[in-house]
Amino acid sequence: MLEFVDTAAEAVSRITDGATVLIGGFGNAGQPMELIDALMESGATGLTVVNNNAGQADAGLALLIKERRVAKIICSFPRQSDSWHFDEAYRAGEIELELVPQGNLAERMRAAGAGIGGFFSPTGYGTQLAEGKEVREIDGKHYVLESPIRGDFALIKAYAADPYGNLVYRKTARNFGPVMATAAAHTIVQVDEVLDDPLNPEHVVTPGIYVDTVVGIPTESGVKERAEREALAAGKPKPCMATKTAAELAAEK
Amino acid sequence: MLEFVDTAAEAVSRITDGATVLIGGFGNAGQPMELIDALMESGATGLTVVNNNAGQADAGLALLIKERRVAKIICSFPRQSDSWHFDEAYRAGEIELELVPQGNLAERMRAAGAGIGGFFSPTGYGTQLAEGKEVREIDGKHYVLESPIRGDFALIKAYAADPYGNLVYRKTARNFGPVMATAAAHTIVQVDEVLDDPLNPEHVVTPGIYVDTVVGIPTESGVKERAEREALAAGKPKPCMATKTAAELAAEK
Amino acid sequence: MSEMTEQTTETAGAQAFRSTDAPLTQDELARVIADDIAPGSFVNLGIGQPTTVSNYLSPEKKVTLHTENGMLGFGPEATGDQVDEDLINAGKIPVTELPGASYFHHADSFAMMRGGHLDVCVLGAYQVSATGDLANWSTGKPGAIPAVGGAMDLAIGAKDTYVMMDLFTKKGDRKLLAECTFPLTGVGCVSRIYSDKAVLLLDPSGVVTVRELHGITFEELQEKHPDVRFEKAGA
Amino acid sequence: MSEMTEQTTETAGAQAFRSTDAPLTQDELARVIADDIAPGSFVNLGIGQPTTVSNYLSPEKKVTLHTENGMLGFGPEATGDQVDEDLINAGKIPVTELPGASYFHHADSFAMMRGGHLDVCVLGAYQVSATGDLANWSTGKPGAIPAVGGAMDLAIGAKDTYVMMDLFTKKGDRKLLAECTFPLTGVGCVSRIYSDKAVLLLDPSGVVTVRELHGITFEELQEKHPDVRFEKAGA
Repeated sequence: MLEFVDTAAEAVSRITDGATVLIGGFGNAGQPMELIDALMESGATGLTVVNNNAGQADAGLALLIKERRVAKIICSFPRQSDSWHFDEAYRAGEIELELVPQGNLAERMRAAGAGIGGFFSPTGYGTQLAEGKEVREIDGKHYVLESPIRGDFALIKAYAADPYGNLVYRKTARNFGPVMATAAAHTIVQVDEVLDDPLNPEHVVTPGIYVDTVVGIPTESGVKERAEREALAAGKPKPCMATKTAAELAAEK
Repeated sequence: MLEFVDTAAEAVSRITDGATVLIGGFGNAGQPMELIDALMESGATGLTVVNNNAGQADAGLALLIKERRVAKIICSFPRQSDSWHFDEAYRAGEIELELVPQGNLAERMRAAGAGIGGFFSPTGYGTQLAEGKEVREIDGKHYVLESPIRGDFALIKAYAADPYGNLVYRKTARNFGPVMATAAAHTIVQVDEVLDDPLNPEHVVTPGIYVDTVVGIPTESGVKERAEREALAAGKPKPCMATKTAAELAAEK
Repeated sequence: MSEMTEQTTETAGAQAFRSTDAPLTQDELARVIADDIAPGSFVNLGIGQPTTVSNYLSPEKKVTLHTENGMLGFGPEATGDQVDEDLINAGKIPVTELPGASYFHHADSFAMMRGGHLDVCVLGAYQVSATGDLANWSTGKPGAIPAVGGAMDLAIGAKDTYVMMDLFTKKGDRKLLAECTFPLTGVGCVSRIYSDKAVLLLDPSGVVTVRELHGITFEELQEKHPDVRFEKAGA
Repeated sequence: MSEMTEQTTETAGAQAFRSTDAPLTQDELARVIADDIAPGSFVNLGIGQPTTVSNYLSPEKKVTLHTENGMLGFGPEATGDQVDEDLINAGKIPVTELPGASYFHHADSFAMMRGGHLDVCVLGAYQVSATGDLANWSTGKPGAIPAVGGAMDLAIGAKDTYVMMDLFTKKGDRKLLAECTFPLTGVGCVSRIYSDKAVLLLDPSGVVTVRELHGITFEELQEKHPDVRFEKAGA
């Protein structure tokens, strides 16, 4: 049953030890930072986390890893210049890593959400990451059999939710959110705006059927969105529009 | 290279004998009727057609079948009260039929567009339609291996195209269009509106990368869309909105 | 959504056995099914008789209807100015839009179904087996033109698949069998049969739990289905 | 889109052998690649050096850039008020939006790539084999933390995968080999190497067609790569 809650703490309160948690975001875009912080506060441990990365600097997922609350991480790119907490846990053998090419990561969650038992992906064929996996040649091309990744929970950030739980996202912050929402048994969403009116049915990106818990938490995304709407209302271009192409800018230099 | 053409005849002129043509639509919604008529006029024959149905009454796909221009049809529901041309061709052994459950049909085209070599679907397991196909038990559930369906061409109807070939659809006329656009080597689209300005990037359903040929052809969809916009501009609800639920209507009777 | 729904369904399923003297009318049957659908559920109602269930889903229950041609949240059949060729249900009948609706393409729509996101799907049937096999797409008649549509996807997609049918054909033939004789739509997919004469809970074991009987006694039911083992609910 | 692109690519590929005395600068190399990209192409430029190719894609060419984190049609790096945390490229750098852009989710974005819809992908490399194997995600150093990101998806996704690199490491080691010694990113996926010293067309046969040489002679190239068979383009 769809629920709207008031705090991030309430939103993550069902997450228990040992749960598999899909966490959205690519870089800061679409990262449900306040939900991750609440998960940290909740004390849940022994988690399996699915995220594109393995935490950065001293915040969010990195802190969960620092505190050894993540038993296993499934991700595409754990090693970053500021992934020191993961690096340390990994080198100490205190976190299990399943490294998955980014597109397979997305498609494996999509398969879970779509009821697909497995699929043949060309990505990773002939590489270390396909070792031990079933391979098959189909119409002269080589594929690796990949399995679904399901979550007990998904923590995602969308831009807005309507009263029916329908979601829209903002720019490249959309990234993993819509896929993770379909792949988890219980999807928890933080949004900048909780709307009073239904979204335009043509514009809904994640239908409410995939959404269980919604919490409104204003972030920088809302600030940028309002600036964009103001600009448009004033007949000006959106602030994020390029004024010139890279080639034009390079030519000027 | 994206091209905008003036007539349906031009739009379908590349389609040659023996081509596999994905044709959108579910019922009349999203059916690219004018493109199908142009394909009829073009004389192309020996076609493999992928469509949810196998033509209705004496129009569109039914006429292509009547004229024996379709060598094979891949569809989920050929038998309808007014599918007499298909019925006759089928009984005469003059058309090959590959019957595919509707969801597998959509997913097989999605696989083609997404570079997936094959996938395990639970749909159809243990039925006649899975006979001869590889089956597998995964985590206690039974699946059938399904293969991608690719098109040489897709003929679809969208509602509007912007100058970059980005498409939006209208209500349930969206159906197979977005999937077929990804699954064909060359996608031909008829739209009610060819826009001068770019679509809102958040609202694009089919990005222009999937679109090759666009032709503007006004249909009833445009009439309905304009009526809807007028209603909204006048502060009225969209004409298609329900005023009551089925239960409320039933209670009144 | 799963927890709440499953719990409520359990409760409904655990109702003790009851019986009445007369078979249910189609409307009464639709109401029984509607009453068993938990508030907030997402439901797909098959073409034909199952559609009538929507007449008994009170707005307060906030049940959302899915149509596999790409929509959640459709309303009753469209009339007059509401009719829009671009807004139809899976039966190709013009319908209306309710607040909170959303549109999506066919692959997303069937992914929603196949992925088990719908709580309930109500379908008609030619035959159902005691272990929940469903036959509703073909009578296997030689020479008939086959057509399956979304039947096989619907059968296996929802968390619960209910069959709505008469318990016997007009000729008096059984539709609940130890094994289906018509070509299957899905294996072990039906969890309940809602029929004019009986509400039956199915299980992979093949033991059929009888929740309700209407115009038929337990003994008559058993006698008509000698190869099926029945048990009264709550017994 | 395929016909036009492939044809133009063919033409570019069929250029007769040419050579100059000095190696190409990075900017010159970026320009060579940009010139080979057909008008109207959809292109993914890998993180780092490949990004500089965009500096030479003239607006008239209408090349659309794809970033795998879910966008087509992004513009140059954002500055000042343009910066928006929600609008970044795969390198996590804030970028801008160009008219005609579209956003989509990660599964759709990688489906676009894996499905072969992008015309060209330009990537960096540690090593490339004569048959087009690519090694660009790991040097296989023991104890290093592995990280692959979208590298393997990018390598096999586009119609053409170009590698942009120096022909030799700073230490003078070869990067074009008969077989890669570093862990592979993809098998037989690279169709061209654009390097400071040579533009090379690869083929499953393992025979490397030399289109351009800059600051190295054909004989020197052959001598440095005794286990690779080279042929001059158009010869």
